[in-house]
Amino acid sequence: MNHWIIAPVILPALLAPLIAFVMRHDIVLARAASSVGTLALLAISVGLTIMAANGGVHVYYLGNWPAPFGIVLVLDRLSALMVLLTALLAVIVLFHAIATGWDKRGNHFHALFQFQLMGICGAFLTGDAFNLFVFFEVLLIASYGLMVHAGGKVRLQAGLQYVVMNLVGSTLFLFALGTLYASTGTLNIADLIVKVQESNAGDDGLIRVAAMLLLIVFGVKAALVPLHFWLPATYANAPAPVAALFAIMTKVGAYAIIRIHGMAFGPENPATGSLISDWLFVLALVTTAVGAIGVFGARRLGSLLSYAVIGSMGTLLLAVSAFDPYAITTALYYLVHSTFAAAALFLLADLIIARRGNDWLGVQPATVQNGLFAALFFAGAIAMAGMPPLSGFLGKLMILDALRSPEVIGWAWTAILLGSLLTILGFAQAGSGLFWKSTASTPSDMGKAADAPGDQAKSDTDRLATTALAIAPSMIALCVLAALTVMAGPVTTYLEATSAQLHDSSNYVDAVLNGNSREEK
Amino acid sequence: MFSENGLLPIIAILPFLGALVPGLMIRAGRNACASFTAIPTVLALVLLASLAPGVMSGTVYRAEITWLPQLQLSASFFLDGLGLLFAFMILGVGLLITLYARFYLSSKDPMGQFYTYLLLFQGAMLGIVLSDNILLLLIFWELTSLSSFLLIGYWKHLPEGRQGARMALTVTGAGGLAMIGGMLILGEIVGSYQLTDILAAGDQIKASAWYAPAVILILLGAFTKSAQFPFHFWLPHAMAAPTPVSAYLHSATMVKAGVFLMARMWPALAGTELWFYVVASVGLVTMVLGAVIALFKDDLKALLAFSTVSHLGLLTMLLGFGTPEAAIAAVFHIINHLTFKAALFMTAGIVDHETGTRDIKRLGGLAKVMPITAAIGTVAALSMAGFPLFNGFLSKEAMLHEASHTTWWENPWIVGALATLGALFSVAYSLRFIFHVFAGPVRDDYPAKPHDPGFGMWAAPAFLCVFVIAIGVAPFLATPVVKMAAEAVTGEDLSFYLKIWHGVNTALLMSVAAIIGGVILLVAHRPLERLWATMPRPEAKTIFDSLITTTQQVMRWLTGMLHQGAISRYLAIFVAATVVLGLIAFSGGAMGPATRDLTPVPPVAFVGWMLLMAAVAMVVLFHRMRFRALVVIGVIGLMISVGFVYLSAPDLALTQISVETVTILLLLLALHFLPKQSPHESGPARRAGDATLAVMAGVAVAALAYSFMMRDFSTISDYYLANSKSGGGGTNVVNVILVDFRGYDTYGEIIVLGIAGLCIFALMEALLNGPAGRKLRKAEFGPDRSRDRHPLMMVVATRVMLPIALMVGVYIFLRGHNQPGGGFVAGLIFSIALLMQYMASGFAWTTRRQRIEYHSLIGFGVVIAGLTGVGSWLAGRPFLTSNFGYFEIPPIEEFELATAMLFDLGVFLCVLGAVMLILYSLSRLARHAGETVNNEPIDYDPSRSVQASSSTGKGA
Amino acid sequence: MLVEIVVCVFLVIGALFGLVGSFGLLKLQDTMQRLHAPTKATTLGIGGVLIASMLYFLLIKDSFSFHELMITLFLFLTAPISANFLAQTHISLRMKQSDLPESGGAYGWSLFDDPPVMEKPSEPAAPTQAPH
Amino acid sequence: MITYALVFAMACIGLGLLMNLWLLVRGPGRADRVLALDTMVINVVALLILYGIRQGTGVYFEASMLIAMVGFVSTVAYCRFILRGDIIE
Amino acid sequence: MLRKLVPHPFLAVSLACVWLALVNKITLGNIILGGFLGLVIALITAPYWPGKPRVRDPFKVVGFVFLVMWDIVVANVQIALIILFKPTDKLKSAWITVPLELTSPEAITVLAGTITMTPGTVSATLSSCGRAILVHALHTDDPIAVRDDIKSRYEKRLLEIFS
Amino acid sequence: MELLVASAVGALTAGGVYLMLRLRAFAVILGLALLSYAVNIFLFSTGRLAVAKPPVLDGYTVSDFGAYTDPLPQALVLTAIVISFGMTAVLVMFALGAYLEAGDDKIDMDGPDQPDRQIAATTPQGSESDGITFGFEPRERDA
Ligand code: NA
Ligand code: NA
Repeated sequence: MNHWIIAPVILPALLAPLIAFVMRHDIVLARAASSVGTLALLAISVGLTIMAANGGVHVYYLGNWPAPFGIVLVLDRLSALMVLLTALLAVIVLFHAIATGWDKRGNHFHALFQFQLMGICGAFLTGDAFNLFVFFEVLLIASYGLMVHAGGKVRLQAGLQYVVMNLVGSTLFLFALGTLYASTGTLNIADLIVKVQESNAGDDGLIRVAAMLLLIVFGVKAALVPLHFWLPATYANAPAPVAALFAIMTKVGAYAIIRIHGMAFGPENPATGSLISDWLFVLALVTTAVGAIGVFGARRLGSLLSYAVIGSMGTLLLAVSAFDPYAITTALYYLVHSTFAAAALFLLADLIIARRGNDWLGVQPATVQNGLFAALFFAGAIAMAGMPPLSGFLGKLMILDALRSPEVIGWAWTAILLGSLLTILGFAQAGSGLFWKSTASTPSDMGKAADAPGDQAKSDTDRLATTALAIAPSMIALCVLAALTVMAGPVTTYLEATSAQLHDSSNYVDAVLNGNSREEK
Repeated sequence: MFSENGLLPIIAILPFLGALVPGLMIRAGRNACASFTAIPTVLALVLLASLAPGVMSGTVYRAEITWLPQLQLSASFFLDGLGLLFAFMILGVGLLITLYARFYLSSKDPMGQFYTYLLLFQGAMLGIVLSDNILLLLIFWELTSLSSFLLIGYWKHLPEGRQGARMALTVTGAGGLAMIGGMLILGEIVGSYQLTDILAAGDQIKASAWYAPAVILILLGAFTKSAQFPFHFWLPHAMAAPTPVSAYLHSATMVKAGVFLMARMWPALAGTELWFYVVASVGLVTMVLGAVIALFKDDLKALLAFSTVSHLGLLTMLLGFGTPEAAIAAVFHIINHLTFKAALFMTAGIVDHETGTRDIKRLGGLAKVMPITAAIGTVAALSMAGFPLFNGFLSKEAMLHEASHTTWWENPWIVGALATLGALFSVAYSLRFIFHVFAGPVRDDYPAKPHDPGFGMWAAPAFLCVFVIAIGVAPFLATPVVKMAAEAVTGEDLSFYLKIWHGVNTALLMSVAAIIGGVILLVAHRPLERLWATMPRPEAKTIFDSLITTTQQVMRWLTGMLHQGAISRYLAIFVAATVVLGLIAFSGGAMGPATRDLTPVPPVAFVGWMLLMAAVAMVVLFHRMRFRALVVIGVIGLMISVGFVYLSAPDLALTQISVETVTILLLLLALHFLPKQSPHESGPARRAGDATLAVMAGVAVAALAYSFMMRDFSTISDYYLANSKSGGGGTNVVNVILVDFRGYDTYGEIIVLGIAGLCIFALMEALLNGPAGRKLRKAEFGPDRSRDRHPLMMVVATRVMLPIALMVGVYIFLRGHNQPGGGFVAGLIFSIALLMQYMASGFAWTTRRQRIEYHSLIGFGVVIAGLTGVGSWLAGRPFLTSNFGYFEIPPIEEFELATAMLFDLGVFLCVLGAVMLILYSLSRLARHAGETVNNEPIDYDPSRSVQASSSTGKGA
Repeated sequence: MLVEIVVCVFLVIGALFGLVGSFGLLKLQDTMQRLHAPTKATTLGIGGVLIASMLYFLLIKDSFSFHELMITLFLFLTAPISANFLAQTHISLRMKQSDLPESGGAYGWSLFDDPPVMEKPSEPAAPTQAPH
Repeated sequence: MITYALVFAMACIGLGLLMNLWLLVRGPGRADRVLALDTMVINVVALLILYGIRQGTGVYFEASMLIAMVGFVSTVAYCRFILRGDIIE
Repeated sequence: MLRKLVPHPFLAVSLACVWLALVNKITLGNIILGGFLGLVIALITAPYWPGKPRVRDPFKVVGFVFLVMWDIVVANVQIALIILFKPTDKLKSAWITVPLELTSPEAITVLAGTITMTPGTVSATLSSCGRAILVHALHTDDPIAVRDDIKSRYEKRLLEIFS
Repeated sequence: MELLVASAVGALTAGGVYLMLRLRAFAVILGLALLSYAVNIFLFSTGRLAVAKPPVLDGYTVSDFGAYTDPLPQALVLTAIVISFGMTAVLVMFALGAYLEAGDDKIDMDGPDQPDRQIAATTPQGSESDGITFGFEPRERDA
């Protein structure tokens, strides 16, 4: 058995307490440890992705108990991808937090950050439904702490709402798991797939309820309307690096739907039929609309980005709702894209807000480095709104391409295309309010810089140099998007194989339940 | 051959690569910047020129780079006649604009940005005309919208610039999105996104049921881009851009993209009734409307803008006719329009630049002071008017000819008549441009002192005028180019000659009528203007603005209403959605009959149930009396624990009751700061609504629970019973599951607790350092409190209780694997024991006796549990594999040592640390609020005071 | 048989005293009076039941069981403290110092009067050291 | 016979619990409510011991012991809250 | 040294007994384990019990315990009768101040506990200097007699037990 | 018994939901506490009810699975209890923090787009009203 599979969980889990308890008075040490740990996580996840790429389903039997009795970790292409995504995002976010000093504004940032990573990786890797709940809780509670990092009235109020909403979600998760266990007698996802297929028709009602409740639970995380209400206030008030990190949190919900509903409760399942698919489609449609409407109506940068995230989740879930391999492929591509797009924008927004002093979207005087930030924001907005040439456009195009069945095409295309329009307009308005006041007073402006006296230009250059570290993480996120665009073909090929692997659940079931990688006890 | 094909992507990418140049070169000065900006354009032109002979001879160059095969999106380019023509136009005019802009832009304008945007835009346009993949074309299409947004909004300080940019983006962006839909449908019909395939599949497309939606959607894209009625209104507002931008966008590029697309798609889409009636009609209306409005515009650029609208209408109409002759006319007019319109815009720019105004009413007589400019302007304007010997005349004649031969709705003359009307107005505004700007006496009230600009500025329009005249005089020069492009449009071999004189025919008569009418209109301009001013007409910008504003307000209202911040409403929606969706799910599936009998209910159990239900009712009814609610919560916890005992779950009972107690302590600590009562805030209607929802949720959950409790099921649990002792080394199966079978869950769970401790500690620190801390320091206490802080009896009882309680904790810990108990409960018992000590002797006194930090306890706990798991790696086993054995110390009986126990120790430490850290944090808040620090365990110790008073003399 | 009777007697005694204790809570009118009732439940009520349990396991189940003593220990240790606290609570909520008899010394009852200042602290009043 | 005695005893304690509930509902004071809860805890402990006798097992002993212990702690906490506001000072 | 290691020897022994009660069996192994745990826990908890009560005569403790137990039984019956049969309006409750001679906190606590555990009286609070105890009697015609009874029956014995 | 358990779960859920929908953080905390009781019993009941069959093995080998109740849901409930304890603790602290910063314990706030919701760039600011009084309830009067 390959112990590296559990490394993404164990590494942060051991590192976090050390940071919290040994290095809590030494920010430099904590930063170093956290950075090294996160980079190591990235390296490990690259390794795992390579390992998963051969198409095998790798199973890790915790406690050496056979499935479905013990808990298993399952490394397949999807979970490897998600872990890789998390690690990469984490590196970006962490360096932003360090460069901007966010991590110093409260206690225990790095410890909570590592715990957050542990929770997320754990949720992606687990092959057990109840263990998924546990890791949801780990990632949630760490996110609570990160959400109110540095404190403040509004942030606390928003944090409180975030906690309450998620506690209700967690409670519902338990109701759902209970119903599932009561009808199938198992918790292992692979075993669930089998049991649900074999289930006696008399339990259909229970299984359907369980599937629906799970959809709602994951819908809360994935900001599916009408369960999305927590998101705008949370994202708009969370510390920027945290909001950026949260870009992966909504994806946890989407992942769970893909994993559990896609594999166990898809349309081909007699008990649930098209129940989940239909409702997910309807709700995702509304989500797309709500997000776009919110973007267009936003008055604050924070809420603009929040609604953009909601809209992107709607689009993503529209693709998921089809539950066919190509649609899932497109959903995964869009998932990767929207994670980095959201992260880039939240990080940029942080830098912009820090220069402007507020995040109000009215026309205001320009600030230092206006042009640079305008350009970066423009790139991020293009990505987020799904405009060419960045990955957002390709993602949307693929999703449109995937949603062609006659029942959905009209609604889905209208929602996505109109949604894009509103999003573009919202961003255009925001951008022009934020950056287009006047260039005359901006010393770092390129045109002026050329004519300006040398000292002036030099001092501006210095200022630019001092913030280069702070800008780098957002730039990296944008570069990831660019890479995702250029490499769209190979990436999609990988994702195609991923969704094919998901679609043929027999491999998964076989690997988990009959796997021979378990050692004899 | 390969190398020539391979040039295509290079040509397409050159402007984008070039876009990096200006930003770098601007530091070397404005001339260097402009020169280096021109380099990629020149290079692209040269490469293009090297391919031109091949294209002229009928070769179609192709290049394909795989990009996203799953979507059939590839970076594939092809170059045919139409593409070549447009590519030349784009690059050529681009070069001229680069030159012109160098002298036009002032030193305050950030030139680097300008050229970057310009090259981006140029690249996007070039991409459109070179794409062989309609998805790729879409990408470039949307890129033109984006980059034109930047160009139009280039003068950021002008509100009109910002608004104009947004309007252009809105309209063209929306059209672009519609076009995405159309293109995807087209791809679906043909089964390929390759343009060449699509162009070859015209019959298949036109026969498809999806033809109409595809055409409509694609045309929406083309019409918005080419400013066709009713989407024409954005174009004049885009004039807020610097004139080089207008000259570029509105002569050769942006607006021509729509025309290009219609021409490109001509073989695939044109020739049907639908196409004819939509495209030709829209074009016709646009042509006339644009011409009429243009006549009454006083702003030079506005006049030109509406004339552009009109000419685009003309082109659209021609393409709508669907005949090869019309296509030829269209292609020819595309070239001609480019030459005179670009020249005219630049002229207008020069006038503006030199006189400081573009208002025709303030101009006139410039021919004398700016002869070169006037000459250029006049030539171009005459061409626009369609006067013979200028190129505009030729294509206009062709247009009139086609119009006069077109029957619309069984009416043979209406198209011709309207086309003539359009031409007539066209003559009128063109002449107005000449006469009201250049002719007449020199005025003395120009805002600036006008004179001809330097060569750099007039060179470009003059160069274009050469073409205006050359083609006008010798149209055969243009024949090969027009033929090449028109054949590419129609996909047929065409043979024709472009010539000046076709004899006296209908078209000529129409033309003459137009010129005469135009002159009359110009003469009667004053009264007509007054008439125009009194005419009610919808102002497109107002409508658009109010549309956008209203939409935005509605969306703001909608968003605000949905997201008003009231989590109580969010949760109500959440619950309602859950109940409804749950019911829908449940009702759609069968539910088998009960397979189990009801378990009998002894009376005592019933009593317990009554207590529980009564307590729930009380909490709900009295929740505003917070303390009372907490007491009643205690009853609920107690009853649930007893229920667990009765229902064979002793471990649950232990855990429930200890967690319950700690939770209540926590709530009491918090309630100390909070208001002790909640006000009445929700009205009866709301309470009734909430109660209804609550009851629905309750009934749903109860029904769900009841329905599965009455049915048997098979579970994996027998395995745990069978293997608990042999495989896990313990007889308490629940504990073995927790620390072994599902130890990983427990590992996650203690981490949750540890994080909770961290979160709370971090938050407490943040609070103390913020305004809350200052508020706390100013806190006041009520006067009524008991004076007895550390009651003597309590202190003494605790001294006895503490060791016993710790002993109980150890006992519970050690037996957990085999009997109810375990690390978690033991941790809680330790915590409760310590808490008792805190309650009795106070925080400060007790903390001073604390030897281990709570932080470290959590850390140790998590690390020990983790390392125990990792330890199994040493044996080559997976994480958390337990190992156990029975360890016999002779006098002490069988004493089990399982690694699971070490894991449980981690659990124990973590729980203890977390609980204590949480309570510590809360009581630190209280101490911050001015609690005096106690140094004594008892407020007053009678025995010590006796000793003290008796030993005073001894000076102890 | 005799054994069973003994066990039963203890059970019945315990149960009756437990019931009387709870009944007293309802019957008695004043909170201070009510406070007297549960002492019956804790002493003879629980005591009877615990003795019954020990006897039952010892005599009928043949297993010597005395861990019931732990519960007795806890209850005897804690019940007076609880009662004391409840009495203080009641006094502080419902009574004034003047409603109570004099304490007979220089200082009044601890609820209302601050304690005398300790003449000699047992250890120096160092500033509290937070453990963190 | 023991069975009957146990049933009788349980009935008595059950009745006692209902009486405690009544006091809890009626109050009138906070002290009365805490008193009701405290007595309830004692009755529950008695009930659990009776249940242990009835099942002939000691497996429920820890539960009763713990309930007795934490019942005390919460009573004290409730009282201290009323008396001092801050239960740990 | 030894006193530092074994600060409360009596407590350690008691804790060992507690351990035996908890495990519910008396074996050599458990006695050793219990003794060990008793020592450790006594050591750990020593800081929380700074002063040490000195018990002069352990045998008197036993006598006292039996006295109290007997009083509990008798008083329980009396009070049960009062509760069951006496109309509440005929109850004569009284507050009684009992001046204390005991000074050791442990002794005072034992006295107060005894007062409470013997039904009919509840100790309510101490004076803030610890020199008097406030007792509530459920039903008495003669509060002075109750006070004297407490002093002579319990406090006197406790004074003998605790030095 | 099943009816009692189901109705208890239902009542706890209903009570919990009702309290959760109130406007004050404290009521919401109580409501979530009730909900967590409800879900714990619900989860527990998925193993079906059994009286006097605790999952503590009598001997070393198990021959009759029917002699024991289902241990798995119990373990799950234990995990759930612990987790919800941690969550409750955090919730309480958040509620307290929000109360101390905002001056009231209302749980609703303005929508994220309201003008006064602009977040400050660097240091978060809370309203700095007067210090609070930890109001003790007035003395009880006799009913
Ligand atoms: Na346990
Ligand atoms: Na657990």
